[in-house]
Amino acid sequence: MRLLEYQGKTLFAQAGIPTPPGHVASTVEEAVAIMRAYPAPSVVKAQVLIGGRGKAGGIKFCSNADDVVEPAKAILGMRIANAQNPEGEIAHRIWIEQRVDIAKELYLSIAVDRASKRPIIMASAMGGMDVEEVAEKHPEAIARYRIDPAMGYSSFVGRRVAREAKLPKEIWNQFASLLGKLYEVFFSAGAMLVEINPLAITKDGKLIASDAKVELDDNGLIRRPELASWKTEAETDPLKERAIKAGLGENNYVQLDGDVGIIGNGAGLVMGTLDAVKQAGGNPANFLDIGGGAQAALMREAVNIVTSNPKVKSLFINIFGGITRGDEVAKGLIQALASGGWSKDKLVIRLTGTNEKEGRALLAASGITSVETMNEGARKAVALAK
Amino acid sequence: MRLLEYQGKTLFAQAGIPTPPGHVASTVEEAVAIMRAYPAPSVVKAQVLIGGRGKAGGIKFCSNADDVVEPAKAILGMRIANAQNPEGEIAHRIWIEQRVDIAKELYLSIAVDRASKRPIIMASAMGGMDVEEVAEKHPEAIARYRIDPAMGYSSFVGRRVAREAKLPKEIWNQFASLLGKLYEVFFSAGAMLVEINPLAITKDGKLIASDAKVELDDNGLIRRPELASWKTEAETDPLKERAIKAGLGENNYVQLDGDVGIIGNGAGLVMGTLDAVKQAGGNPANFLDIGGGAQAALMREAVNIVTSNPKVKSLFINIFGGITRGDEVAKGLIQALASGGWSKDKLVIRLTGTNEKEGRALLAASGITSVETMNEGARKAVALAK
Amino acid sequence: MSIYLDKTSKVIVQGITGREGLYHANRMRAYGTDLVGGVTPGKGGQTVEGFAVFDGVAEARDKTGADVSVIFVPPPFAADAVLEAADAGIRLVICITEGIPVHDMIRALAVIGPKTRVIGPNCPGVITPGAALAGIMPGHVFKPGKVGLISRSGTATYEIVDHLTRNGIGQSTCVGIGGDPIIGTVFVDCLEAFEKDPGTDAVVIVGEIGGSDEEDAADLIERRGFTKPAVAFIGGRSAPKGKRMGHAGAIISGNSGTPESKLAAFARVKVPVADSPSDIPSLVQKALA
Amino acid sequence: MSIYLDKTSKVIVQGITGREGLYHANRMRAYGTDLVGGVTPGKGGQTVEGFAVFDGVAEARDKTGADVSVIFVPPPFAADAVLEAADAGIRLVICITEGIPVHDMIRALAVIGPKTRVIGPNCPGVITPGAALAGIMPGHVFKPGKVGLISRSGTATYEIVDHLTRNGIGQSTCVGIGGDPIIGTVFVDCLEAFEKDPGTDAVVIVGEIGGSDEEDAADLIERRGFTKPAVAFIGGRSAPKGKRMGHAGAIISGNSGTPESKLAAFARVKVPVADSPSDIPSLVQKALA
Repeated sequence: MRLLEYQGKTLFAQAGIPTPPGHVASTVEEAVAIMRAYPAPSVVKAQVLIGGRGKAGGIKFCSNADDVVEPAKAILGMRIANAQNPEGEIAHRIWIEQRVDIAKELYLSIAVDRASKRPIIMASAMGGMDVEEVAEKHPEAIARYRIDPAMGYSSFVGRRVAREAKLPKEIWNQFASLLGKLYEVFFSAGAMLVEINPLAITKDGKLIASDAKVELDDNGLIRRPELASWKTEAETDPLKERAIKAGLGENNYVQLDGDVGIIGNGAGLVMGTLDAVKQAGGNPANFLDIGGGAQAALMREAVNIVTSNPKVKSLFINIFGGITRGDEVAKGLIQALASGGWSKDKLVIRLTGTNEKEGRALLAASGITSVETMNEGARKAVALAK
Repeated sequence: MRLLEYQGKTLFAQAGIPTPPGHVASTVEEAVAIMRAYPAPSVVKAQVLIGGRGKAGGIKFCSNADDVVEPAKAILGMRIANAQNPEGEIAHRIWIEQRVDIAKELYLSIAVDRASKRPIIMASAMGGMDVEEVAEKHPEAIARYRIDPAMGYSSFVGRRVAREAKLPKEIWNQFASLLGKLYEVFFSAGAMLVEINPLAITKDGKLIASDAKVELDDNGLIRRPELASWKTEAETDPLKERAIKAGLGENNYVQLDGDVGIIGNGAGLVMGTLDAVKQAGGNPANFLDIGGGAQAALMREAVNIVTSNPKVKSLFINIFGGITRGDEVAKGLIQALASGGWSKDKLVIRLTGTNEKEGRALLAASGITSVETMNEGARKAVALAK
Repeated sequence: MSIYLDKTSKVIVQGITGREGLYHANRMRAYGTDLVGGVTPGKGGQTVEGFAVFDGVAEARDKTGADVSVIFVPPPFAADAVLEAADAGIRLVICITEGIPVHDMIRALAVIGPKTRVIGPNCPGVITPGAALAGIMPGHVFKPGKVGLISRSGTATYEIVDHLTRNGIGQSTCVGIGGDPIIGTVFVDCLEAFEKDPGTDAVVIVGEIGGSDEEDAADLIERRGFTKPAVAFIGGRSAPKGKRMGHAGAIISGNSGTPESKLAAFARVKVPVADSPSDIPSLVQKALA
Repeated sequence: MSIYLDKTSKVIVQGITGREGLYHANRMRAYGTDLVGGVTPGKGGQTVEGFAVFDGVAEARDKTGADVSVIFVPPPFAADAVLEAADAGIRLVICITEGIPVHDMIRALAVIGPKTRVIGPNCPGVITPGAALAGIMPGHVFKPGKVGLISRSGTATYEIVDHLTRNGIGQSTCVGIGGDPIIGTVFVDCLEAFEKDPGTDAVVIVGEIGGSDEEDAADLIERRGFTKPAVAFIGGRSAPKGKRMGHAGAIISGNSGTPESKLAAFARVKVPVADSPSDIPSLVQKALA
């Protein structure tokens, strides 16, 4: 789960990390009221998860209640897109914060480093730029430190990172203290990433978090349930919500761009099925993993979820039964077809493993033949979608 | 620094450990006001650090504003003594707390275990008794667990301790949760010991901390400065306070019972000096370590502090100069004698090490001869005190 | 021969009185695993379907000699269960639970010493075909033999093993290391164990997008830490960037975790990568030839 | 020969620009220690009284090859300094600072690995007479020789060493382990090191009331982990219960840390205990005879 800038800054401020004073608005009237209450040179920033909002016109300036109207009108409801996500995201909220006189921009983040199984701190004196670009062009400009979680944060770490990132000496102590607070946010919020880019040094030599990018671990929300309610439009998806309601996990349904609907049991098998469809020249419409041991009711709902995506032209069900029983899968599928939501002519099923005979018999009674292998099924499903 | 029961219970309650509702009073009027506000069967407990207050009459009962007057009058100002401390301690405060219906009494503590360098948890189903006595007579009744501080508390520890201490199964989960909170208090307050004895199981099956014994690490108070202000009469000592004001540490002055005043440099040497005086048949009046590198002013104040103890009949100064310079010691001593607080006839000094010649020359000019060895000095000082 | 698990392993189940725990305990016992009991705090002393229940792992270990534990405990309590098993001196801790907070695992793994190997979480467990099953794998698919298998995925494993078995290729040990971003045992650990196992002639590595576990495995092969023939498969090659594919760990973030990087790493060390699970048997046969 | 410290040791001082740090750095250099520089964050690049100052320990180690650090950092920051030294791979970390919170040390020592030995805190350091001094001991009292010394106290050590030296008994290495309740290195560690040191023929153990370090040393001797002659002294034998005698660790609490227990332990393993520091030389001579 990713947080909007203002949500991230709220977490930062709670932990004592300096952030510019600001307020969130979702209407022009709210924006005017905010500027009336806090009349100061301010920045109006689109609250979206997508990158590149600056280039897209999602950041504007104002200095009083009158001249906030134009920027607020322009940004609220704006669709912001980038190369990776051409469909983009609508800005439903703006964050109005007081402008800061910036002398220099730094970069600072903490992320989960999978290989070392530790949090990794990254810092650079080259802030305000895309960090992956900096990492590629100036690898020496980025200091990295992997923290022993058993030790936790100790201030020598901040001083060491500051020195190795060639940050100005005058701010080392401030930096070490801020980094300690950021580590606190990282751990207590169960974050996969906390990033401040830019971390600004103001003209009077103070550090302040000019931006906030926070990605939380979905599984960690059981420890911070109040944060789960911060989920925003960009993070939700009606079909995914329906899958969750049906009892599936956060990652069991993923919407994709293609036209071949896919259902399978087990993440690895479903991924393999997607790949097989792609190799057969098709495009998967989704990823749907019914998990282990699914009953007929869940299978039925899975079929309904996938086929309610209007882009879906054919459906490929790929089951390798371990705990999952073939007869339950067959029952659920037959129920879904009976309710009229989908036609068996646009369906390919491969059913093997536990209770495969019982399942196939049920299917045969409904006039459905199961294919033998995943590759065969993929080819047929792709052909049906043409 | 040791905390009174009500202070310990305040820390417990802040951490979410169940404690009986109660209030502290230092006058009878306050006690009456408390009982008027909270009229319920209550216990009135003397707030002293010394053990055995129950036997000494420091715990009484009442149930309304009228009948709190007698117990409050009796306990406030009462001197409570025991075998180890016959002089005892005056109860300046009482703690009035609502009575709890107790079904069973347990024991629970966390202490710093020096040998393993870890916190050690001790628990027993034999609560309400002196734990050292239980440990001696029923060693198998006490469960012990040394926690890896890098891991911190995890609830399996509580369940394991509960099982091994043979606590009733019904309260295991409550116990594991309470122990987690107690560990939090232990670490966040920088405690050497947190003890709940008895930890009561009420008749309706709830755990509640009936008593609280907390000893804080004096050095740890820099992390919790607000707790330093909780220091009470029993923990303070005017001469020790004066030593601290002079720039010495918390442990540099210790008041003892004898009549030979002692000053030295370095804890080990001063301890050795005390032992030598004792072996020579004398009784040390104090322990005073001027530390390393003391200047004349500190030495002068040290002499004034030790000799302002009316029991002191002779003074033994034992200096083995490393960083400490003999001439500074001599100067300070001569200044103190000049101000008339002490006579050189009741003084023995041994001065060796750095700048011993310069120091001895200064002493000789004031008519003072330094002895050669610690043992010789001890014998002379003991003789002077007769 | 095998790694991690064999006929002598004494296995307990943490969470044995839960629905999942009890179901799989029965399946493991039916497979022939020496399942010596289980743990559910507060229910010690009971017997469920013939399994002795203990209140804690230390007690279970003392009374049964257990050296392997399989964990079926709900996510909020699972890291505590892993720590309990390690604290009790259990040698091999297999955590099946899916959905454990990442930071819980980071902290637990940081303090667990070298005497305990943690596998998972969010994994199907370990099977040494014909000897013992410690996990949730469908035992009937497997067949004893000399090919080791390591996988980040459960069902992809069954699919691949099914192809192996149907082609007469048996397995020494199959380890499901789990689909989470932070896991106790990675490919490199298993390869080092297979390298030393005389019962393993070749290894199948079943990877997927996300992280750099496959790249690390290739590095190990490059520096000759693993010298036996290996064959690989990589799931999720068609997945778009930034989308989490079922497994919490299967995600391409920025330039990291891409299939291209993994394919390039295996190509560098001449490990053939199958396009489809059905291609694995012929690649294994070629590698062993 | 010696333990922990010798002529080849390269020593830095953490907190070198502080009053204490600079004073003792000069004394160590004057004694002949290879003092290669010091650390004060933010003051890197300066030179004070001929000592190169670095911003951090990692940098100092990289540029000087330092393997020993002596810490003179104020109590609130001292545990951080210890962790920094360990993190930078310093082999021997000697923490002189008095007054460090006990819990700071508990946490630091729990995460420092076996590659780093921490001595102290609240200790006078280590001296290998004639070779190197890493600490605050008065070097002129010591004399090279073959008797090792381990002590929980500074000035008691000087008193005892003075008697040894005046009686012609030189020392291999003297280690001041510190007077706090939680310290990095205890008697047992030093005894194990002295056991292996061919340059040490006998050891003087200077203990005091509080804790069970002396009892643990006696246990080591009993199970033959230390086999050379040993002589002991115990300070604070006249102290009343419950009073902390100068050192935070010198306290008898309840039945623990009493002189009686320590005397009994040494008696059991036939280690003679001197009544007075002045008796030590003759006991050593007798033990070596």
